[in-house]
Amino acid sequence: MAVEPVIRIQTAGFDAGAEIAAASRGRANVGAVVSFTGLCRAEEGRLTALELEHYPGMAEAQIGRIAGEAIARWPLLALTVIHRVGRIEAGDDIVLVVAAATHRQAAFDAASFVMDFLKSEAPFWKKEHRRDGADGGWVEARHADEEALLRWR
Amino acid sequence: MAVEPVIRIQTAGFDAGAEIAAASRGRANVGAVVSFTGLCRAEEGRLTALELEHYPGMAEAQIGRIAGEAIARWPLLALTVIHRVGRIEAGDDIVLVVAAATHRQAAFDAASFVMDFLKSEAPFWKKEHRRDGADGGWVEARHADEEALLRWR
Amino acid sequence: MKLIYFAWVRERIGRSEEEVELPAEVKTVRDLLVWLKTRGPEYEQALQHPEAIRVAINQEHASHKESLSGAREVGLFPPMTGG
Amino acid sequence: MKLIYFAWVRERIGRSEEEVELPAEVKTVRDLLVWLKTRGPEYEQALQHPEAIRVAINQEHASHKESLSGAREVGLFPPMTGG
Repeated sequence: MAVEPVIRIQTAGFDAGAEIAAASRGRANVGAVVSFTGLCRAEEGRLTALELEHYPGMAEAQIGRIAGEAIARWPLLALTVIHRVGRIEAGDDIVLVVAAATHRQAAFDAASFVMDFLKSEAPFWKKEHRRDGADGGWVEARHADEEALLRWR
Repeated sequence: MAVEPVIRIQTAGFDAGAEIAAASRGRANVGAVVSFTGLCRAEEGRLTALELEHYPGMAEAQIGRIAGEAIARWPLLALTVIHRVGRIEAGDDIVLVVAAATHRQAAFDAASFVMDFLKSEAPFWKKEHRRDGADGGWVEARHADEEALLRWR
Repeated sequence: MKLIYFAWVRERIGRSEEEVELPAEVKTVRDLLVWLKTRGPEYEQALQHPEAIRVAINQEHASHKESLSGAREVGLFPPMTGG
Repeated sequence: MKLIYFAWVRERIGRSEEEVELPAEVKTVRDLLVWLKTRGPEYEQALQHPEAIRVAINQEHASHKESLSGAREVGLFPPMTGG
């Protein structure tokens, strides 16, 4: 039976421990759960927060496509993606990916794959709130994030 | 300032969510936290539990060497390794690795590296408790685990 | 057709979405970007570097060469920075 | 010198540790494994495939070629299965 990914876009925070536990609960063959938590960095104290904008509808659909691709490539037993939107303070969580499998390599690879594609192909944008009150502008895409996709081709 | 790894060997369970939160708390430059949770699989219902034996003293020292190597190779901001010993029921957690960094690749690579070396170079052994009551014997080392080390040479 | 804008594309154009009637000669995403630039200085400014604009047709990523036939909703936005 | 055994090495030898006085000709890990096998059928059975035995000197991994000089504690065990 194909794994059904759990996908949520929400303003509220999330509980990584609860999501990790949920990924193995009732699945006796899960031997490995990898989680990735992405946080809002303070950037050496320059930032107070990020404003996360998304394309409603497309964001869910696009994460669904990325998750489906991961499920097709690796023998996963569970896959969860939670992405927050709205204002997120420095130090707070932005994104969570949890991948569960029988063996560890599939779980590591799938979580890493999903993050790489979330970064560059899911319709989210970050605007900076600077500590000095100046208009921080929009975070620019990192060239390294585009490059990261190449290793999965 | 070099990161001091957190290393614990214990019979008690652990709280992955609390350890993930602790890895970023008070560290404003953490943007990525990767966790690996290893669980006792039921092996298609064949197993009820595993008995985890370790070499006291050497186990802590060896995990310390592996953690130190990871800290030397990647720009980590926190690294936690918790390994349980004693009887562990099917479905329960055995091991937790948490790695925090500014960017995700270092956190993913370090967590994967630590797990690969824990599997084959940390003095722990697993004995099976079978559901049918027969002596399950000792889990044999997987050739795939030995192979996994080669990619880090 | 519905156009929907995000991030600095939205800010520069000054609105988040609008309904437009496309002239018959606008057949591809590239044609759309060229045509939109003629609609005023705010569009001119938002789309001055069209190669930096990412496009979704009916909520799926599309290249600038893609045809607009069947497009009910077209999203225009800068490179994404999720995760 | 203290010898300490784990997992099926411990079970087959029937004890978890012991103090031994090494004969002068036992200089390396390999010598130790050969000498131990002469100490009785339980050692013979535990060490019948010496290449499967992993060794730690003073709690650090050591190859079978390594010298025992300076060894206070030698651990003998099967391939590890942690994590």
